[in-house]
Amino acid sequence: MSEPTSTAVAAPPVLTLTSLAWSIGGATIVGGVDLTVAEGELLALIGPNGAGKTSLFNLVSGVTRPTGGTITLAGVYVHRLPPHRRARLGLGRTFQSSSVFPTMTVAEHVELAARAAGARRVTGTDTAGVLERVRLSHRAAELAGGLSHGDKRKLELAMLLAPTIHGDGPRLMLLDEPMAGVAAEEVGELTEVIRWLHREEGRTLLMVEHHMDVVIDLADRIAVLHHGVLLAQGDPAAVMADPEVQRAYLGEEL
Amino acid sequence: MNTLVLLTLTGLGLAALYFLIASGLALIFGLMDVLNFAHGAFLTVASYAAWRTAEAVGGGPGLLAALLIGTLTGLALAAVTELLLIRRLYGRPKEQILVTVGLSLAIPALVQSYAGADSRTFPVPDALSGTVGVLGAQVPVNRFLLIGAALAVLVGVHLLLTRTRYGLVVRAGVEDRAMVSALGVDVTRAFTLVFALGGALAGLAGVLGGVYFGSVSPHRGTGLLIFGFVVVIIGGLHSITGVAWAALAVGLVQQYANYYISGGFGDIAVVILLALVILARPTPGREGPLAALRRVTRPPAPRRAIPPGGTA
Amino acid sequence: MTTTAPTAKGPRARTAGPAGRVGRLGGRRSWLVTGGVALALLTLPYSALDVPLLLDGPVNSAGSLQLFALCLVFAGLALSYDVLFGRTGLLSFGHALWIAGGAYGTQLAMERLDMTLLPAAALTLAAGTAAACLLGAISLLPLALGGIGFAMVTLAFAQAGSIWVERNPGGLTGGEEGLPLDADAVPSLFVGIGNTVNVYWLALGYLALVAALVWAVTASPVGKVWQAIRDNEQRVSVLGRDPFLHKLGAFVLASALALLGGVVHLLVTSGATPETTTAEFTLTLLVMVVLGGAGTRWGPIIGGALFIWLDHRLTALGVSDAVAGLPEPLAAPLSEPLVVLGALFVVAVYAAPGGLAALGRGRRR
Amino acid sequence: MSRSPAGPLVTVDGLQVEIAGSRILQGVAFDVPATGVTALMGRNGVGKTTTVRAILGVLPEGGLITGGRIAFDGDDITREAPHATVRRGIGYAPEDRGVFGSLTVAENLTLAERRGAGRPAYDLVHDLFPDLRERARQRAGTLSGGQQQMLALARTLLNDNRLIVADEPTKGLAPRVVRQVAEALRRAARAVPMLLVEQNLAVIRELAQHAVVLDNGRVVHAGSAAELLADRELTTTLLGVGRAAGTPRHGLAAEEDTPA
Amino acid sequence: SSPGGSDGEGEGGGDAVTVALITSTSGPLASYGEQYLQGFEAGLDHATGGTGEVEGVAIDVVRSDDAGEPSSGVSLARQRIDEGATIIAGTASSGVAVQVAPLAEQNEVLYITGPAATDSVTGINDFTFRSGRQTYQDVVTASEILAAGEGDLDGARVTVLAQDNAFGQANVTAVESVLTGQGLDVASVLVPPSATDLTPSAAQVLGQDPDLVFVAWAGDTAQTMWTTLDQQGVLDAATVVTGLDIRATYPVFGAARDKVTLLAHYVPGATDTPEARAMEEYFAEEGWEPDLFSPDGFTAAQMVVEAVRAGGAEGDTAAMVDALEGWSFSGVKGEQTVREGDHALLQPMFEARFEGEVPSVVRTLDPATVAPAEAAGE
Ligand SMILES: Nc1ncnc2c1ncn2[C@@H]1O[C@H](COP(=O)(O)OP(=O)(O)OP(=O)(O)O)[C@@H](O)[C@H]1O
Ligand SMILES: Nc1ncnc2c1ncn2[C@@H]1O[C@H](COP(=O)(O)OP(=O)(O)OP(=O)(O)O)[C@@H](O)[C@H]1O
Ligand SMILES: [Mg+2]
Ligand SMILES: [Mg+2]
Repeated sequence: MSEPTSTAVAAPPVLTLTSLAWSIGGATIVGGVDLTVAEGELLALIGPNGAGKTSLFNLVSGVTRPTGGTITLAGVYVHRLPPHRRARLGLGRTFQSSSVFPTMTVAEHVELAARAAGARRVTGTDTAGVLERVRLSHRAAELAGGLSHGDKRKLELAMLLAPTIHGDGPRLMLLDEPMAGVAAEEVGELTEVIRWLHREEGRTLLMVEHHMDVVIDLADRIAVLHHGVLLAQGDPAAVMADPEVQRAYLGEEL
Repeated sequence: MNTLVLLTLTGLGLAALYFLIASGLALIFGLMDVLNFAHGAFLTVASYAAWRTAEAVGGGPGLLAALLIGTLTGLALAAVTELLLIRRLYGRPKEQILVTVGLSLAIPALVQSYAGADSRTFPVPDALSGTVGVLGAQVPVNRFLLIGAALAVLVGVHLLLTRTRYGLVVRAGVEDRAMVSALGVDVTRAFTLVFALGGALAGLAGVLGGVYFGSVSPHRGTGLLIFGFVVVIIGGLHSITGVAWAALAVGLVQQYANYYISGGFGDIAVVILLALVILARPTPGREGPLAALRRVTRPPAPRRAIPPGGTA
Repeated sequence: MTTTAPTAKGPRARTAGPAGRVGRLGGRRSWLVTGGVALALLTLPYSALDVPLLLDGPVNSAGSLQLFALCLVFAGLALSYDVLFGRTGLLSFGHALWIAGGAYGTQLAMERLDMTLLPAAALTLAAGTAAACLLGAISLLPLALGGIGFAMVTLAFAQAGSIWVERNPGGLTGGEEGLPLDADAVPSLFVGIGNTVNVYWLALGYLALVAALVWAVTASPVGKVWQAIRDNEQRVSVLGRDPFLHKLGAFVLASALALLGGVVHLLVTSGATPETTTAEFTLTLLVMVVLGGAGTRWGPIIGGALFIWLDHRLTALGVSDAVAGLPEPLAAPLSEPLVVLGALFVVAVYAAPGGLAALGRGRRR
Repeated sequence: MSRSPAGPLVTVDGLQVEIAGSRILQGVAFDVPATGVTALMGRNGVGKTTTVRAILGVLPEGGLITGGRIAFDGDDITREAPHATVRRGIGYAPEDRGVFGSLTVAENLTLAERRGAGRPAYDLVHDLFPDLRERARQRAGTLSGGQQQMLALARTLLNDNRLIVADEPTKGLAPRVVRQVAEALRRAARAVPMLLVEQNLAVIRELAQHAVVLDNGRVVHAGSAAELLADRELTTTLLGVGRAAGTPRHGLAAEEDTPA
Repeated sequence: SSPGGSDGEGEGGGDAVTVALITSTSGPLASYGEQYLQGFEAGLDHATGGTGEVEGVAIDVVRSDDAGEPSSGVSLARQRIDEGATIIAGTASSGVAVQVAPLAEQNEVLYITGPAATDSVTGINDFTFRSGRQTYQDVVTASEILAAGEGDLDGARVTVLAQDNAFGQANVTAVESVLTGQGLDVASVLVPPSATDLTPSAAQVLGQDPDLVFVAWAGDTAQTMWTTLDQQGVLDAATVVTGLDIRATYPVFGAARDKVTLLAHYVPGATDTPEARAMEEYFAEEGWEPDLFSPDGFTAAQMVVEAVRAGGAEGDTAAMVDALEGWSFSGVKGEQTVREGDHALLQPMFEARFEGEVPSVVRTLDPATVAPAEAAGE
């Protein structure tokens, strides 16, 4: 389904992790990960529950601090910078369990996200455009606290898209299970949104997702995390065929 | 030498008093996340009820009756407060705090309007009003009563939290009440019970405070509350043994500082202790504020690892 | 069982709830209200109206104007506290420190450094704001403990300040007696009963300044970030805004406004008193803010003014013959204003969740 | 166990719910039969979760049942206290998982034990989710998303229930675990009826006998699940997934090939 | 009349002077305020012969409650002055007194302070007078008592045990200035007002091995303080003197009662002047009990009447000040004089001891003996 894009190999890395590690309370959650995400690439990160995918996102975005290794974002060592500094260097992310501002309206979320990324003027048309993309325009004036679960997921995505209206938008987007809880009908639509981001806009994305058809549909490359270390990475077809991946992630013997 | 013994033993007595005040606060705050500003007011009312009882009965039996009545008064007051006021505000912690703030203003003023602004002498049985010689120091007998009561409360609360499901139910209920009831647990009853128990502890502290000070007065409870809060914070908010250690530390530090440094330094020493504990205690999963301070004072300049231009 | 045809996905007739939607600057209505209130406050000193129960004397008598001035100061102070509590979600127990700092600082500068009012106030404001930057940074760092850490550190600072003032170091602060205003250093404009109206103008000016600043900042993008921090701090940081700096900004703004309020308070009450240093004083601010409606445009203003007015009226009621005539069990509690005020407050938390401001809004809808 | 094995276990009739003054459900009516799995489907925000929460009695703040009736085994439970409803024998896994983050995994499970609902089936739970055994002393708030989902599900399987209500139980689970969970639920469903909200059509295909589709706060379809999924036209109009409905999800593709 | 509470008739008659009584009837000092107000009523009745008028000029009394808070006191004073009050009287709170006094000067009205003991209002301005005793008089009384007790004062060691607040500090300063001059060795132990356990303080006092101990204490820890001093043996090791407080505090001495010598501003029944008799009669009629601060109110009323007599219906404040300065009169406590230079009220003080439940006077010290040093004035 997916053709590996040639840019993925040639382009310089946007994100480089070297021996990235995080342990807490004696348990090693991320145990030395080396990974690069090339400019313009969509890399899917998969792995069993508890493998450390979200933890890895937290390390990259600065929500937690690594206990070892380095993170290079667009050529800058960022692993000791606070989250907001990294965001300003062009890092955007969504959260696995939707993280929104309950007392602000949906439209305000988009506006805030755009402004935080440096936009000076944000018009109603701008926000409406973004909300339309994620099929959330009919909720624009509602308070985010009252959204249904699936709608919150879409709002997360909208906040990530907001900076793209004005200015460059994030250089690297981290998506943590964007499809979890999204209605079957809209999975296809949101897949198209992500594809558009990737193909048309040429954005770099790192995505965690358990919906394998979406992953196979979209990913240039797949990396498999297991017990905090990379089990395999590379071309989707090859990775999916890897028996170890099959056993650890997809299901026992096939 | 005997000064040291005296200071230590009376310091323990003080620690016991602080613990008695803090235990109820800690129970309610630790489990229910309600910062109960009315705790001091409960204490005051209970101490007046106890004072009336002790006056009426007199002597040793009077004190026993006062202990009973005082504790029950605290219990009843808290239960009524919970049923009438707090209950409707679950899930709105700020409003809960505010209601207790309102009570903490109104109740002592109410007590004062009926009982007068001046303190009243609490009848202490002769057996408790003297001193015992310990290594040359004349230690007031009532301090031992307080220490004993504090230990009993510590054990009791500890058992409640570890041996029954109430602790678990209430802690979970604070996080997500609806979910606890969706597990088939009557969370409302557990909350009332815990709040009432906190009130009973306030009542007990009120009576024993009356014995300790030899008097009751309308603003004593609210005045002592600040030390209760300090002890609870130092103790780490969620552990009754932690609160006990904190009470011990605050009592002794205050006592020693008042004698060895100068009168009045005790309060400052406690504030310093509080600041140190808050600043030095890292929370799980996050760096401690000291580490953060270190990081802020020495910001790591973003280094360029790769020459710019390579990332166009 | 029935199978109905799927209905079209029509937009639902629903709008955002009341919270947070109202504080926006602009809007014809809100300008009208603001204008109306301003007009009323501007004409107040020219009215000789006698309002029997509500006021002790005619509206333009010194006593009434003095009371109004105090109400206005506290309206401003409550609004400054709301910058922290209602708009940024920071529960501070130490706001009183800044109010006392403004009052004591100015009085001491006049008394000890032989300054006149303006330089003394300016010096206090400058030094106080610098201190706010420092203390704010220290108090906000322990936020790893959660909001309660901030509350407790500010409490500790306020407590230290309170102890310091009470102990009267070197006879500097006057201990529990406080410091009377040094009338010689103050422009004669503000001295004497005949000039109470000028004190009123001063208080009104202060409130106008605070309201303008707070409303403007709240409506600006910074205000949105504050609101977002109140809801979900971590989310703000990954959007690219530094929550620490924004919180510090809110803290410094609130403290500076409180310092200024302290100066005005000093002039209105003709002295600096140790009550203003205590944590209980901050608690009263909290009560005012909540009574009126935290985070709303008018709430803190209404709450602050109403609380002070009630406090004074209830004290007067306590010594009135009306109360003295009641049977003792009733008269006793009524002569303690705090009983009524505390009870009223408890009732308000129920009857008007979200504050009096929300109540008015609810009725209009 | 049940009193009237013939009639439906749960009857929802004309249910109307308002949240914060706006009408979310406008007369929802359907039955949950006393056997088999009933799937509740629909787009995001149509009111699936609200329906489930109304049945349990745990509507969010500001939520109110303004009309209609809910019966469990013939008894009216419309306005019953949630804990009383649950004690009738309901195991509930909410959409947002509802795990208590400050309690440990073991404490979360202890809290879910219900007196009079048989011996807690820890063996079953630990067999299905070995992670929960290993992490018994870890605070549930630090679990990964999928692990929390497992914990939420484990709580419904711990007791002997008369009904299991699960709101998107497979959300966020790895394909392999989805397969296991589907399998476990299928086994459980032989003894206990279930009400399942689910977006994963493959899971529905696997488990559900009955299907109810909501839109805009109303039931727009109710009937056999197999028939619904087989009818391409219906799935397109109701669920908007003409093509996708027929395409099994990868995680379950393997499932269909392997004999159960 | 205003709803603030007025005892006199309305503004109807042209010849009336308004007197604003501002004192606490709520808050921590409520009892002091109550006694003051009762005394004032009795005093006014006595001084006007029951008419409430002086030479045809009616005295309108308006009462208000300052709750012990300076901000309330100040705003009430402003209000009353604006309403035309020419005399303000009252307050038990030193904080209120200190902040209201400047208003009197700014607005040229008479201010007669109540039980507030602070020395700092003595001589603060031309318009401020006192109706009670001041800290300095307490201390001089104490030193007289001590001197009488010990034959030879030279080299004796005195320790002042006081709370670390303005009241306590003022006592320490006063004791130092009075007793050091007499060749005594003065040390002090200052205790934070919030202290709960006073054992360290008692130990510190003992550690200084004093011959005499002067205790200046107020507030609800008094009971604990006396118990602790007694238990730690301070009361047996030295002569201990302290000020007598109101009736409600008599029980706080507990077992220590017989071991303490009291200096008293007033002891009910201590004197037998016509004024004391008048007060007692009036109180008996009303069912009140005379207490420590009843004389302050009585004296204030006497001063008010004298001032109104001089100032007339126009309320000529200058004439009032003139009349009061240097005025000597017989009061409840005996012969009293308003000192011309600084407006200190020279008055007798008492030494007392407990006899059973109640204190009784052992010795009366005449006004000159206990007169405070003259304040510098302006
Ligand atoms: N504070 C902690 N103490 C112990 N273990 C922890 C802690 N925090 C996280 N873990 C463990 O780290 C592992 C990684 O969690 P993470 O959320 O990164 O997983 P994930 O790959 O995102 O899984 P999922 O797909 O389920 O979301 C989990 O097993 C979790 O239990
Ligand atoms: N607390 C609330 N306040 C206001 N509106 C709410 C609240 N909770 C839910 N709603 C609204 O009720 C409607 C139904 O929500 P519900 O959660 O039941 O949808 P759902 O079908 O479960 O959707 P999803 O598949 O996204 O979980 C939504 O439009 C939502 O916006
Ligand atoms: Mg995850
Ligand atoms: Mg849902």
